Amino acid sequence: MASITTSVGSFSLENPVILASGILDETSGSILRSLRSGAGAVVTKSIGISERKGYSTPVISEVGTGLLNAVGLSNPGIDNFVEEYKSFPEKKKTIVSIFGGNVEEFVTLAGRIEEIGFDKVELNLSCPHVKGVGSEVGQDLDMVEEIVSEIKNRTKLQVWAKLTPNVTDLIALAKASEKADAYTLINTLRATGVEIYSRKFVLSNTIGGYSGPGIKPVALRAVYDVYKETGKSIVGVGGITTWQDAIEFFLLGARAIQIGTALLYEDYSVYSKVNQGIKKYLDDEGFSKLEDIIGAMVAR
Amino acid sequence: MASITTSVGSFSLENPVILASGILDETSGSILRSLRSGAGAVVTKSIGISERKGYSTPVISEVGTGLLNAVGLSNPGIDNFVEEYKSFPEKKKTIVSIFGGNVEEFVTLAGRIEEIGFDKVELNLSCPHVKGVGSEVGQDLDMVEEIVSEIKNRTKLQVWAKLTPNVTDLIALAKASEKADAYTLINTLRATGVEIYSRKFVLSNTIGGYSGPGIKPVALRAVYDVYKETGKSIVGVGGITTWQDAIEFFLLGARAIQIGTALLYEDYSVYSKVNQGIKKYLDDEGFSKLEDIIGAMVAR
Amino acid sequence: MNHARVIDIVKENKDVFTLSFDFSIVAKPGQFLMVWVPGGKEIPMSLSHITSPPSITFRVFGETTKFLSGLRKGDRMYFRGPYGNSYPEPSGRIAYIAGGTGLASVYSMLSKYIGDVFVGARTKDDLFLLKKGFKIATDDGSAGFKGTVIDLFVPHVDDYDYVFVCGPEPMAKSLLDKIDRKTKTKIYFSLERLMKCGVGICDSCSVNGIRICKDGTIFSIEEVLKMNEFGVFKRSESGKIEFFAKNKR
Amino acid sequence: MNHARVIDIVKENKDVFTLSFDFSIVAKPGQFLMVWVPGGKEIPMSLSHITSPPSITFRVFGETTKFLSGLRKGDRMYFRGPYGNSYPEPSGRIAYIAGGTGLASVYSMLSKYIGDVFVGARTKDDLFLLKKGFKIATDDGSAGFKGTVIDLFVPHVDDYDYVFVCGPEPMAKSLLDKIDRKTKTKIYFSLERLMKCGVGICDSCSVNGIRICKDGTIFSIEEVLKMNEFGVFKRSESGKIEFFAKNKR
Ligand SMILES: Cc1cc2nc3c(=O)[nH]c(=O)nc-3n(C[C@H](O)[C@H](O)[C@H](O)COP(=O)(O)OP(=O)(O)OC[C@H]3O[C@@H](n4cnc5c(N)ncnc54)[C@H](O)[C@@H]3O)c2cc1C
Ligand SMILES: Cc1cc2nc3c(=O)[nH]c(=O)nc-3n(C[C@H](O)[C@H](O)[C@H](O)COP(=O)(O)OP(=O)(O)OC[C@H]3O[C@@H](n4cnc5c(N)ncnc54)[C@H](O)[C@@H]3O)c2cc1C
Ligand SMILES: Cc1cc2nc3c(=O)[nH]c(=O)nc-3n(C[C@H](O)[C@H](O)[C@H](O)COP(=O)(O)O)c2cc1C
Ligand SMILES: Cc1cc2nc3c(=O)[nH]c(=O)nc-3n(C[C@H](O)[C@H](O)[C@H](O)COP(=O)(O)O)c2cc1C
Ligand code: FES
Ligand code: FES
Repeated sequence: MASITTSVGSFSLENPVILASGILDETSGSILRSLRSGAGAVVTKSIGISERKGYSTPVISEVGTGLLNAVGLSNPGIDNFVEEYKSFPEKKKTIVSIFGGNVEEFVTLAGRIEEIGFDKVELNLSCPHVKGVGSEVGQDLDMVEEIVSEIKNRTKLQVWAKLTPNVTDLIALAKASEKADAYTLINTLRATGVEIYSRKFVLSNTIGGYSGPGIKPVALRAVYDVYKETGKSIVGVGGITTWQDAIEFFLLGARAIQIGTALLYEDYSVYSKVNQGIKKYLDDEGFSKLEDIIGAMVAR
Repeated sequence: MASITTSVGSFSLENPVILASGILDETSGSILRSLRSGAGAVVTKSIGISERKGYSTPVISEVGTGLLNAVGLSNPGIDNFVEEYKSFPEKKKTIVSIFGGNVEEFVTLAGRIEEIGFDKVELNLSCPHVKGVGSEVGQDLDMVEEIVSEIKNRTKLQVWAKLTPNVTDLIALAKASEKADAYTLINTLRATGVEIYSRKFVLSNTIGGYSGPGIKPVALRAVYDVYKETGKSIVGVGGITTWQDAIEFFLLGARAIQIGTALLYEDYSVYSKVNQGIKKYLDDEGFSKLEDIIGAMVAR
Repeated sequence: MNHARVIDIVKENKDVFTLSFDFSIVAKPGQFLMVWVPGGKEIPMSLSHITSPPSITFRVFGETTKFLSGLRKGDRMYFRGPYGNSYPEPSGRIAYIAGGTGLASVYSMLSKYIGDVFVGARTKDDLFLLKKGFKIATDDGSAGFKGTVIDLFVPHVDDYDYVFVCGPEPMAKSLLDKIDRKTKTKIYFSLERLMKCGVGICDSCSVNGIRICKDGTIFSIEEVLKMNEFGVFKRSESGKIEFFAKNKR
Repeated sequence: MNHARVIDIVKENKDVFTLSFDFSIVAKPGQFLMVWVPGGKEIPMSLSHITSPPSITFRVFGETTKFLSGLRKGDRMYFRGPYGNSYPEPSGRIAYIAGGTGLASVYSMLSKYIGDVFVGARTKDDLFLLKKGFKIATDDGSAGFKGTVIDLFVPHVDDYDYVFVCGPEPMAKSLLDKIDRKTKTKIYFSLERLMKCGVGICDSCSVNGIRICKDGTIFSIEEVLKMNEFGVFKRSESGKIEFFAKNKR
């Protein structure tokens, strides 16, 4: 059978299927469950400096082509996170997602998680529905550059920069964060939804992030654009539900993929289904390892 | 029965369902067929200064959540267009879509179509897959502003500015084109698609525009954002397939809607289906006219 | 998002209401809805009847349940679901143990599977949906047994083949603590936690990696015993751990 | 996008090939595929057999058909479809009139509905898929009747109840011009135009607002007669009007 190990920066993974930030990764118990169910790694829900309740319900709404969400970066704050995760057994397979409103917050958060033994961080530069953080920070090229460099300078963490697709010039953003060890592409698209009989928005926050199958064509394009331009390690995310979807991302340059909304459709079996499918594809198509198809469609 | 007449700028429509640019509107025969099938108006395929063959096939590819296309602005050029349309009988119900690489081209095209008796133009500032025109022009705030003002100054045409959603700041773009009589929101999302057994792109041009149900949440958000900020006439487009979809756009401020990809799913019956549904909704919900629900969900 | 018309709303006691609505729902006993108040919140709510017309039974607790209590015949009511698994099919002698609005959930079983119903409430005035033969416990003794419904029930556990429990987590925990764990009686719990999504993706309801909304809400006693967080701490809306009063470590 | 494996590829004459492939297709006679050469173009191609295994029969014309002619057993072949309507079910005496590769399209009818086949080609060497009894016309007279297949057929029109025609637009136009329009014979045409999408949305194949790909490809003579653009002009890839040589206004 073909090998499906991969690497992202200096991180080696047994398999390329990673749980995306924000879906079933708030509690340590659920993170362990994903790893036991076959995820190659897990990204935590994004953690900030202080506790946030997030938006009131409804925080999600299913649409025919995916999911709208505005959870609102609910998180217990870094102190409580450290308390819950300081003796967490699977730190090497866990990438901690952090968000902040400025360089200092990002650096503080990164320092705190390094202290308790994590070695990888994903920078949420892209949540599209919370004021003052996420994509609002993630659109500011200077700030993005400084956040990434400062964390690289001041910690030994592997840094994944998760970029927003809601921009005119994704390449400029990728270049601003080029000191990162990898790019995670993409976060959700800014979107909204309407209920026509009550004439109200389906999310309490009005605006939310759109994920699931409907965003895959945009995510593929983002991975292609950035891989073609930079050749760097990319973690592909956005609408991946089946192993076929995963293969598409690998062919365009992703070295690993993340799965979020598909948990809604496939539940915890999604990891093994996708991994089995990838193996079978590689075998059937005569490839001995995943590496052989990564970026295969992109002339660089 | 509730009235479904509407107006966009000074243009009065018998019904609010318009054929979007680029779908079954290259030939005059097909435009007439849409009008006879119940479209309130029709936008032509985008016309440029010179003849363009467009990209070679494949120019479309169906995905589960919509359609990818890179037709490549194939068009016979303005001279041939004028030849075919100079004695076209339905000029008042036809909005001519034009694209160009600079202010002068836009102004020339606008002048030519005004000369032969059209009175409305839609500016394609947003096609995402052709170099030097479409969204490449449409992202340049100064150029957008100049194109719109020059056409307004030099012609009597009603101008609809069709904006690209593939930008960081749609509001800035809307403000740059505020001299337009209406905004058309949105054009397709930049996207791509992969065939995993041949390991080739599904479009000959690699990058294409994504339309259909999968882009509706993004289109709704764009309409909401721009309507809330500007209060201007908006023509909503993006993923509208059913009358329910249309109602969502009206509630967020669209005064009319355009339908493109839905022709693939519903064929020419889409106009009457959507119009009937809108009427029934208005009746059932106790509204006497479409106007009553336009923008009803947006506090301004 | 589904919507239905309210058929009837009945005031069961000072603050508990049963709202029936016009919708041909396909639900199993023990399932719940996410009920939405347009412009307001969305909350989890058990179906108290799953036969036509379906209904929910709720205590006015905060703004959302208050709003629901004000709905009138013909008004629209919005929900998604039903969600969650369901009570397993019982046989032999059956007992239902309900604390507070937990009665709503087990009520969906009663029309199909007759059994003894043990109901607990703070006072007589908090009781609702009572039927002849229900065994009652109140904290203040204003009706029935004085004490908790668990204390009332525990001595009788071996009289039953199947027991279904729904009520606040501390009540369920107290049953776990007081019961002889070697009993042959099959005991199932319908659990409640803060639920934001209801469909198993937000993690707000998870206990030891088990999602109450999707893996549950109904679990066997063996499953619950494996959850070492159960009855010990819950999560606030931020995901922060909050210990139950008596179990603070 | 579907893909199949090539079962066999047969050279029918100097430049015509029949490619059969392994796919359980559900198609009606007269339907076509959009055949894709990965990395290259996608072209419309009639199914010459719709029974298992399905096949296409094509003349090497440009780069795409050239590529297809080079496929070998076991190679992958990509397509979408089948698309288009189909020939109506005939009864009585049937004639098929095929010009050039138009024979591929009517061939899908032959196994089910026996009839007289009139085939036209430039020369003897351009003929393919011939069977005993086919009535042949060649422009140069190198085989059969010297002249067009239309001239060969027209005198016999009243001998038939159903006639199915597939070939280049000028050929079909010539039939329209030469036939007695009062004939009781039911005549159907399978039309060909430049096709970019094949599914009825790009407008590149439209004639008087009728899409050959989706409203057709098969039309009755009455429908064709209503198309006043038919046989007069076609559209280039840009959408520009290009008059057929003889009909320039
Ligand atoms: C699976 C399930 C079934 C339920 N069934 C019933 C029922 O049949 N009848 C009934 O009266 N109550 C039931 N509840 C409890 C009910 O959801 C809460 O009482 C309700 O959310 C209170 O909302 P409120 O807006 O009136 O109060 P507020 O105080 O305004 O708001 C409470 C907020 O916190 C959350 N919340 C508060 N309490 C709970 C809780 N116990 N569980 C989950 N979320 C909570 C809600 O999401 C809500 O947003 C059930 C809870 C769950 C989890
Ligand atoms: C419905 C339909 C069914 C057809 N069935 C057959 C068949 O069974 N056998 C066969 O040999 N030929 C058939 N043709 C014609 C065939 O599609 C062209 O011969 C083929 O496209 C030539 O492609 P090429 O790349 O080899 O030539 P090139 O010259 O490289 O390219 C021709 C290009 O123009 C277009 N094109 C050229 N000619 C035609 C045409 N006549 N119709 C539509 N598009 C064209 C194609 O889209 C292609 O992109 C059919 C055409 C249509 C519309
Ligand atoms: C409910 C939900 C919550 C999310 N929360 C976060 C988050 O906290 N941080 C983050 O970086 N991305 C978050 N995301 C985005 C996902 O990580 C992912 O980028 C996006 O959903 C696209 O992937 P998918 O289509 O596989 O879901 C969230 C997505 C969803 C659906
Ligand atoms: C095949 C195709 C061709 C298109 N061509 C044009 C065009 O020439 N000019 C333009 O402004 N928009 C063009 N569009 C975009 C549509 O007008 C519309 O904005 C978009 O498809 C979203 O609407 P829909 O989801 O209803 O299709 C095209 C879309 C498709 C699918
Ligand atoms: S409520 Fe979201 S996972 Fe259970
Ligand atoms: S080929 Fe596109 S409409 Fe016929």
